[in-house]
Amino acid sequence: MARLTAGVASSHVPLMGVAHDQKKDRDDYFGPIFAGYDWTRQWEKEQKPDVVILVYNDHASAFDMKIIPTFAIGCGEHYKPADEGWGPRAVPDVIGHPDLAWHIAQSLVLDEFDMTIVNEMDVDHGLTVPLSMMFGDVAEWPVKVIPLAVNVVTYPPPTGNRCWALGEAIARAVASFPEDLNVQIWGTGGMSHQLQGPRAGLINRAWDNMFLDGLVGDSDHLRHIPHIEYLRETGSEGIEMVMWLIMRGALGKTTRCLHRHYHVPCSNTAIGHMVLEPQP
Amino acid sequence: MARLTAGVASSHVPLMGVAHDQKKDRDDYFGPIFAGYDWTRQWEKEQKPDVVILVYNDHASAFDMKIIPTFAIGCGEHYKPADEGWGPRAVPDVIGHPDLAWHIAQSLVLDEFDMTIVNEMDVDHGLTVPLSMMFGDVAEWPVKVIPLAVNVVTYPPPTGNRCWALGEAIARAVASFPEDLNVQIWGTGGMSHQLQGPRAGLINRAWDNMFLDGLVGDSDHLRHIPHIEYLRETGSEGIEMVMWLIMRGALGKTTRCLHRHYHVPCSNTAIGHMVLEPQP
Amino acid sequence: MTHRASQPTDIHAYLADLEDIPGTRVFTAARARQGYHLNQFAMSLMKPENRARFKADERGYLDEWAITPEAKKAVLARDYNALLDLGGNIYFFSKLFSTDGIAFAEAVSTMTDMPWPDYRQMMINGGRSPEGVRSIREKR
Amino acid sequence: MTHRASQPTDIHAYLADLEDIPGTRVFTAARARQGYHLNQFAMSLMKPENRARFKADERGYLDEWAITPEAKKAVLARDYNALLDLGGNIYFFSKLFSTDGIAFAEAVSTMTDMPWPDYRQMMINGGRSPEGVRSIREKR
Ligand SMILES: [Fe+3]
Ligand SMILES: [Fe+3]
Repeated sequence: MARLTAGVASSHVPLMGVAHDQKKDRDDYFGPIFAGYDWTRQWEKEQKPDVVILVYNDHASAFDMKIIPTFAIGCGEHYKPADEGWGPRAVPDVIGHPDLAWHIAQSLVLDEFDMTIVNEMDVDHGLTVPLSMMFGDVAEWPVKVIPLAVNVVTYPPPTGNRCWALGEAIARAVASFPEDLNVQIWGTGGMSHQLQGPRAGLINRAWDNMFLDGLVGDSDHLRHIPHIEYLRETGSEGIEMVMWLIMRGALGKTTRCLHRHYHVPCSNTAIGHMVLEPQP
Repeated sequence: MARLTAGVASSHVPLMGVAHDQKKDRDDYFGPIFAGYDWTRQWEKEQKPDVVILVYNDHASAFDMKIIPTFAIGCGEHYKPADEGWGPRAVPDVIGHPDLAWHIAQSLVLDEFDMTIVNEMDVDHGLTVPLSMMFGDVAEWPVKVIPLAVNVVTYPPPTGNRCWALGEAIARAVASFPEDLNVQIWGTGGMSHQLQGPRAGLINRAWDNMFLDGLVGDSDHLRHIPHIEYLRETGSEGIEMVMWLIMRGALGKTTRCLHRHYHVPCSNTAIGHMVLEPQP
Repeated sequence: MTHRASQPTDIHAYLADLEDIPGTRVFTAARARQGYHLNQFAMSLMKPENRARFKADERGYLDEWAITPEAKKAVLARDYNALLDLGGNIYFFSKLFSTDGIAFAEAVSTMTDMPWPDYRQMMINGGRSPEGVRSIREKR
Repeated sequence: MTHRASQPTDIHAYLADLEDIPGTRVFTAARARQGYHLNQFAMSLMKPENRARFKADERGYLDEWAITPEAKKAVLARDYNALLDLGGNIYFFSKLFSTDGIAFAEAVSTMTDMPWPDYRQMMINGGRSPEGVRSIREKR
């Protein structure tokens, strides 16, 4: 049976991708950001996951105003990096895992989640930056990826509770897949940041760390945080953190923290990164 | 406040649209089919609904294999009839009600339904045939329409229970819209039919009438019928009847039947049509 | 607060049941994947210019699509049962019925063991009974 | 069996709260509708050929879109606060930052009362504090 072995949380700031692609990742500005991922790169080499369920949001790249899915699961064979205005990132194409993706999609619909199935799309920095952070400069990504795109652009995004519940349902679906696969789930985006208006540049170190604390152990209080609290406390784009709750929900009742990293700033954003293990 | 005043169920066989458009609707074959809608056409003239929430399925017209939303709500200004292979039907464009549609869409997401919002799409016979059946030959549709497209093509479709619950949530959303509007909800598709394979042509008069009976009164047993029962008893395309449960769920605990019509056949299909009123 | 569905959600049992219906290919993920490009070809016939090109040179038009020789043969022969076996879906292929200018029910009848006039008469007589074609394993 | 959400779902109260944050325009349905074509214009810059055409003749390119004269003026002036007021969304307009070859943070700084070097230094110093900019009505 497929096994959900770990959860990874990470910011996905486009500038981290730029720093990586331009090999500035060890300079004075980016060094402290990337150093926090060294542990994880080594750990991923040892873990050798077969598949990553990569929860991210599309930043007006694959989906425009014409169609806005709340939860879209990628069931395709492969995905190209999107051209977000400066040409696509020169990173490998993302290879899907349609067998597992379709299994999860079918299971989630039976479990009364109203999924949108996507077979063809480009993937933007929200998905490719975490891959670079976790695997570095590689000729091919060492995992298959199931993109799970969440609407956090047009309001309302899904509630924290709904995200957590989706994670729980994903865990049930993975556990019923007959092939023996090592599966990780990643939640990306955040932490505090605001990219718009006179309030831009907002960072809330205390709140972010409260959120990181809340991901560890057996409490599920984070699922009840209303959207307005993310907006007030962590800036208009801090809402991306609801996507971390899908990852957390998938890990079951109790988690253990293997690695934690927090740094301010990268561009406009507080970087947060955490590696979690489900505890039986 | 907006008021959900009635529910209408109807088959949406393309051939009914053809008969209507070619003015064959009173010949020997189609006469008995269309006669069952005369009562409703008169009733709609008296009711003068402002908006219809029209639950239907897209038959591989607006959505192809690239993207398959489970529940898609149309929030656009207008929709054109789709070209399904013989040119678009010569019926009026469908005019949306973006204010109410966005209100419902936002409310449903808060209510933890994972909606896909669609702003631009063509609408196929699943949506335009019921309009012709209820309003006849008109220069403009006398109502605004909110299309609600349900995936019943690629398996699994949403469960009957999920459809019913969506209807309940739609009713709550309509009731919280501040403008005074007379709103109807229509559930379309069905009844028994199979359009494929050696078993094509299956009709189940007894089961269809059991289903019609079940829509009336205060029982909610229909929501628990599993997909496999629709498939075995009513043919592979009978699954469209889950869409009627969205309409039924929206009408609340108890319904009263105002009109009922059943006829076999139209093309490959058993025609069912019912008008329901919520009972306080 | 944990969300649970209203019915058992064992997808394996669910999918096994779908294969238990005589003379029926339910459009599951497996079929959707197998028939992906075949169905996209059929859907392309929603554009009048594509219908014209297809009619002018069916074989040439089919060669533009990533579909197997077997599937192309089945399209050219309008062998709809073969197309279902190759992952074709009837709503996609209704665009081909329409391109051919054939009635939906007549196209459907070609998948049964009845000529069109007999099929049409069966429908007028009340359609095919579900008796005996509900389940392969339960023989009912 | 009736499904109910985990939190109150009064959309009116929910939307009112979203307007209570100082210096922030949350991308609600109202803004998404107002800025529809403006955002679609910005998104069109994902194609290199569109970027080239826009750069060659900004005004002419803008005239191809169903957007107001006011919105066109705001685009030409790169007045991002004005664009937010007209329903623009920052993820859509990031395609314009990129077309201009300007860093995301620098473009963002133009919406604040700080010049870019000061904004950059504020971020290095730990960013803007949420103190006093959480709520208009609660003054906290
Ligand atoms: Fe992001
Ligand atoms: Fe239909």
